[in-house]
Amino acid sequence: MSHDHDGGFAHPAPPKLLITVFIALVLLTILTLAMSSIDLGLMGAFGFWIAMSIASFKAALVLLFFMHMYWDKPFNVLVFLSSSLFVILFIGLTLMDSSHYKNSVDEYPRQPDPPALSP
Amino acid sequence: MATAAERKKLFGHAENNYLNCTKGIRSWIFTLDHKRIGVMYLVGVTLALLLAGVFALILRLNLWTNTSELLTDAQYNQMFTLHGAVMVFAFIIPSIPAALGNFVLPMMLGAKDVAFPRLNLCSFYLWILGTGFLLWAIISGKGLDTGWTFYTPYSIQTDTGVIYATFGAFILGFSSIFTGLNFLVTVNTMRIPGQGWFKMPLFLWGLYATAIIQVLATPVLGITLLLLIAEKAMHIGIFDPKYGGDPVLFQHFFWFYSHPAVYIMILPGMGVISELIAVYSRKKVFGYSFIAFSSVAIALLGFLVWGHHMFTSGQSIVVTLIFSAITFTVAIPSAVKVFNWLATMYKGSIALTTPMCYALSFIFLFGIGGLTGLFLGALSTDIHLHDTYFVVAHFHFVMVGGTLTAVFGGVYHWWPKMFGRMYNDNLGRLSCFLVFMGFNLTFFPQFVMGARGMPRRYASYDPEFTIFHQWSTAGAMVLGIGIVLGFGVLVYAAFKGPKVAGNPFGAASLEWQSSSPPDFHNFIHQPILHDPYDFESMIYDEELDTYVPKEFMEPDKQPATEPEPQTH
Amino acid sequence: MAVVEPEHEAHDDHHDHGEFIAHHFESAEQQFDSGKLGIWLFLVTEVLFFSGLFVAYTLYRVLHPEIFDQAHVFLDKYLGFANTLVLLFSSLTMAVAVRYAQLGKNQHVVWYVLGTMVCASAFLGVKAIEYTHKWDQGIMVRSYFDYHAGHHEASMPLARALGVSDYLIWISIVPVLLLVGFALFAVFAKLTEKANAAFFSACMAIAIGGYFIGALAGHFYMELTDGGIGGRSEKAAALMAYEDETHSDHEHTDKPADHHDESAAEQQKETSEIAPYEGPQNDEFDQDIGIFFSIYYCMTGLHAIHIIAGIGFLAWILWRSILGHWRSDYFGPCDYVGLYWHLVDLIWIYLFPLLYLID
Amino acid sequence: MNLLTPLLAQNNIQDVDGIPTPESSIEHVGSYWFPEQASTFAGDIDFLYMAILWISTLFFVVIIGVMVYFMFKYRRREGVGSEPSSSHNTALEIFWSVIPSIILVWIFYAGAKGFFEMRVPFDDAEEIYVTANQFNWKFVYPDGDVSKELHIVVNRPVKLVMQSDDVLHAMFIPAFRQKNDIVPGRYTYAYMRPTKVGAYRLACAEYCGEGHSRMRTVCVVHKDEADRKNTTQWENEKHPGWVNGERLFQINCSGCHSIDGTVKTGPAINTIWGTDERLSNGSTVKVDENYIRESILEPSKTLVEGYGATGTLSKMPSFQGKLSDAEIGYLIDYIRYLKDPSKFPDRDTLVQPPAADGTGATSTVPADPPADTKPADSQPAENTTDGDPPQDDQASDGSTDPKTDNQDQEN
Repeated sequence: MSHDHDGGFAHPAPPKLLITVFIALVLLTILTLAMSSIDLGLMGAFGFWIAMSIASFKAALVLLFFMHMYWDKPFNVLVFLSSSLFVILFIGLTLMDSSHYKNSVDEYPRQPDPPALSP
Repeated sequence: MATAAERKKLFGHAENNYLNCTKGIRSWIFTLDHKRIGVMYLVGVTLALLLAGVFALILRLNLWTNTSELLTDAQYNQMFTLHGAVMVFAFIIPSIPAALGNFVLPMMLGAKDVAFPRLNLCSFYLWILGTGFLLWAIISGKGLDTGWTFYTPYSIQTDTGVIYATFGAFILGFSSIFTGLNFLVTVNTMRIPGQGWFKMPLFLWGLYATAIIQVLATPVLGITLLLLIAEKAMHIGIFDPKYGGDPVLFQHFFWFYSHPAVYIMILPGMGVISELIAVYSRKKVFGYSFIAFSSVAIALLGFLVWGHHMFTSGQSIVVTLIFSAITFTVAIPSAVKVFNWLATMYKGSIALTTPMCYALSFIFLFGIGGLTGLFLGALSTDIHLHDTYFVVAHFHFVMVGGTLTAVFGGVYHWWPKMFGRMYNDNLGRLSCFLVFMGFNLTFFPQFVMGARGMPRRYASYDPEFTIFHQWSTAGAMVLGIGIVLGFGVLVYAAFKGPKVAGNPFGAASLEWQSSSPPDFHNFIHQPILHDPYDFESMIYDEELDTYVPKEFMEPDKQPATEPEPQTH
Repeated sequence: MAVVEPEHEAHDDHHDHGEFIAHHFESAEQQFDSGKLGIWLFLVTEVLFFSGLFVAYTLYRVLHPEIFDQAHVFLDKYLGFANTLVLLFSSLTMAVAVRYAQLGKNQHVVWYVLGTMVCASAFLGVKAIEYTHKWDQGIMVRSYFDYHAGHHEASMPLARALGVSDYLIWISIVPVLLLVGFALFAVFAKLTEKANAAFFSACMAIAIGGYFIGALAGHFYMELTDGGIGGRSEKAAALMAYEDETHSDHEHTDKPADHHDESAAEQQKETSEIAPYEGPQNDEFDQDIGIFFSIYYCMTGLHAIHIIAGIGFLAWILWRSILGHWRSDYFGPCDYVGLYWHLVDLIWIYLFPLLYLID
Repeated sequence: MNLLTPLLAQNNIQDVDGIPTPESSIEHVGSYWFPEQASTFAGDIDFLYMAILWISTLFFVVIIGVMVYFMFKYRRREGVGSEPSSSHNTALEIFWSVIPSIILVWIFYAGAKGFFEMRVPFDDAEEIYVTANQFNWKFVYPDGDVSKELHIVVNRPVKLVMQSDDVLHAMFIPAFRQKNDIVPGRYTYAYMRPTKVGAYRLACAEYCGEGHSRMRTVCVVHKDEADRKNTTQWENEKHPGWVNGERLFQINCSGCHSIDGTVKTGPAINTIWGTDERLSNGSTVKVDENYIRESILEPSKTLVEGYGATGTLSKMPSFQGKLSDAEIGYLIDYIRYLKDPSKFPDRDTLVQPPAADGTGATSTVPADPPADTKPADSQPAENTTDGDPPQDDQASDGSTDPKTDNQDQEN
């Protein structure tokens, strides 16, 4: 068995890049926190989507640089990203259904909790 | 040109093989060899099948009369639950991928092993552990009476061993995930040089599509069962309506896994059938790429149709329509496969050996199973048929008529490779006949019962159905005899059957270019890559009474690789 | 380049290139690629594993926003923020550790992996404070949810002496045992001249020490702010007041503000016996607040389990780094554990705004 | 054994047209595949079913025919190998993908259309409240009548508003081809319009626990409202207390408690009166009025040995707010009756009104002490003659009597 190539598959990330990414992540975290603390007059749902966008941007940074996706094989990238597709599918169809039958749940008179169980 | 002695060494019956290269119980318990793990899996899932089969026979006996005289209602409920849970989680899901796939997949790729042998062994022990938990639910005397679907809130209310069983299913889920992950990686990175995606045998496409589902869907089962355990232990209020939870949400969670899981059960079976039809017709498979892509299409579409288990469950009308529409799209790739198999047989040279008999009965039974799916996919008829014996018959036609016959076909096909010995073909065909007849007798009457309104999971029933139940029970006995005979023939062959050489059936995929049973390293020489369905590439060697690659037979051609034995 | 670390005594064993290539792989690259694809697939299963909880979250958030509006004020967003920073930093150290593994600099890998582990433990320490604080107040999963504000007298003498919750003592038993065990073993290994084992155990003791750093920091934060300023106090007070108004049959009593002195705290404890807000059992509208906490505990609990598992994997990497296993053509395990660790971070990046920053 | 007959007999349903006799109901009524068509959608569904059946059969016969033909035509023979033929034909693939697709689109359309009809309410539908619990059905009609079978009127559309007290159930009437799950914590609905007078099976189709297969009852379609009212109305005043108790027992309790000694989900109740029951906490309790009352209203408080550990939730739901005091009194009467029927009046005894006006002609005045309960019931003498529902205050009056009676017995 011969192994004369010397590991051409390693892609060490430059430390400066890593630190830059880290600083960006911290700043974005502070931004999200600030947004929730200061009421900018944004409506709840809108603020939620901004928060989610920021989180996704942070996630993208982590994926691309910390997780080396930037240098990785396209197939691996595809594999990982496909998971989000299925998560969206799962959430989407389930949510679509339950929001449709929500009425029949809301109409139903709430029963009191059952008596607490003895431990 | 290889000499006869070399051919005998490479392709003959091997006295030194993976079965006896190392000895002692430890060499099996700690083996990392995919072939041994495959054999151990095969033994395990067979035992699970027999156990669950005994449950089924008890169920059927109880239904001989309409008043449930053999079992109490509670016992009946436990029996059908355990029948379902053991069959689904411990037998069908691991049967073809983990048992046959483990043995065959690396060899079909010309590889020495799967990518992660330790993970593979770990997966097997998880299977043991998970099945152990399922059985613990029985042995501990608590039983399990929720149905294999664990629907809330009943699973929260009942005081049977739900936590054991769900934990067992959770572990079995991880066993399945690890198998799938291993196969995906193995197929991606370990194909023999030159073996492109479209030079893989179709069985690998089936396993690959299965593995996609295993990796993507099974984790959802994991979290569902964890939440169910949490709900049962602490009432976290997500599924329990008493605490503001939503039982329909549980069904979404459950079927997001369990519908794709149906395809985990059937896709590998379809892959096996694609192999069998081609090999025993000695015919290049028709529409290779259509069969290959239909597997992947079924796997992906399988994620979009889970709601068709919930048409009457209080699911909203809109979502129900969407799910119904997508459900019909799954029918197309399944139909395409069947048509392509038929076209493969066209102008072939069809040998009606045991595996081929199983393959043909697969087409028959899966055909019925698939077509009756149309009744259940169509919304208005499904409202009537939902949760009746029609559904029971439908999925048994797919799961048993489909998967079980594929398991048998595959095991009969690869048995000489696994153990280097041949079975009695006539007895094998008899077992196939019994399974086929018994199966139809068991489940055909259930279509009629279902359409007439016999709900499933009933311990006692209205007298008008008695005659159908009695037919069904009689059929189940025949089916049971057929299954036992089928395994009996194989077990006898493994020990006492006549020895055979490497490739008795003239198949052209790579796993047959080895001795029988294979060497520990699978191949003594580097296998020579042909099209997996180019049966002309294998030539009959009279001396060995087997087929060998033409490169080794034709004097004017040198083998691509020097057939020198590797010592490792 | 394949440079072997010279400073480790174990290096002699690893000159052979084939050492780490399993028999069924043709080349180091094939092995690495297989592992890499394998770990990505594993991460996919992890994402889908968590997806169930995200579905539950989304459903209840969309269908019952009132639960979330009322419940989130019980979470302290500054603690969550601190934990986010800790995890992000651990991701950075992990990324750097992987870089050094790729370069074959094992000694560097040791320090950075150790840094990652300390952060991981610190995260758990802060989480322990958060959890126990809530348990003290009866903020539990749905069926056990029984909120009662105010301070809690611990019943265990040790807990009382330290001024912490009983629950904190219970869940700190494991880290204490581990810390003591590793420290003792380090000394023992040193004495028996097993340098690697001693070094490893010492590192592990330090790593687990991170838990106490986190717990102490969280504890003092809670002490200084009288139960946290990032969430409950003001808003919860407002919420309680709202409860008062809307339920006239309940008794008045102000919500405890966050600047009570000791005696006031004592008194507040008493008044909380007849607290205006008597938990979900008595209030139909708030019956389901506990569902938020069910989801919260499931999500963060599962995440914490992943952190704990991650510490285990990191310990394995640490050990192999100490043995000097990494080379430019063999660094797979370090890379894979790194990917796993980043995924845990990734999930937290979503959990933080979803759970702590609802407004 | 016929399912329908005893159920119908118990409720004195004899005069409904088309009720199958015991002999005929063992026979299947309907076409080969289906039960009778008794609702508006049954015809469409059966048509679609048969259409799919014939399409499938056609495909299946062709596939299997070709397969069998190939099996023989191309069977392996000495010296005859496989013949070369194309291994790929895109046109053919497209052909056999598209043709089935078109058929599938039609099937989907037809199914969806029928589904809409089944899930969209009729105008002016009569609303009937259905409560399913393990393992009983209870139907409440707009006029307040209660029954354990579903009674509806032919050609009058019905909207079932269904709720479950415990787990999932499903309301399934094969003859109507209608089915819908009953989900705890919300309402689900089922719509139907019966087209044929008769009695049809109504079953629980979603697995709900031990007695799932016993959760069967009938749906009776009456020819007109008067006929229906005749059957569903029940006047406690007209019957001895234990008969009222029997009826309540059948509506509420019979799914889990037997009266023949067999153990179902709960203990049998035929002989428990006056005995000492062992509880799961080890103590014993005498089965008396107070114990029965407590068991009905707070079932989790004490559990009988073998039915769960103390402190766990009982499988039995609480009937607090669902049964009035008077009704609990009737149930106690019934349990006592089961233990010793000799002390009680006959089933058909009509309660003797104080001011007899001829309707009570067949009645006998009970002489036994337990009959002390009766005078309270018999006070509204005028009401017993016609169909007026009992007044609430009278019902609560009745509750006092069993209690005083109990005290007498204990003393």
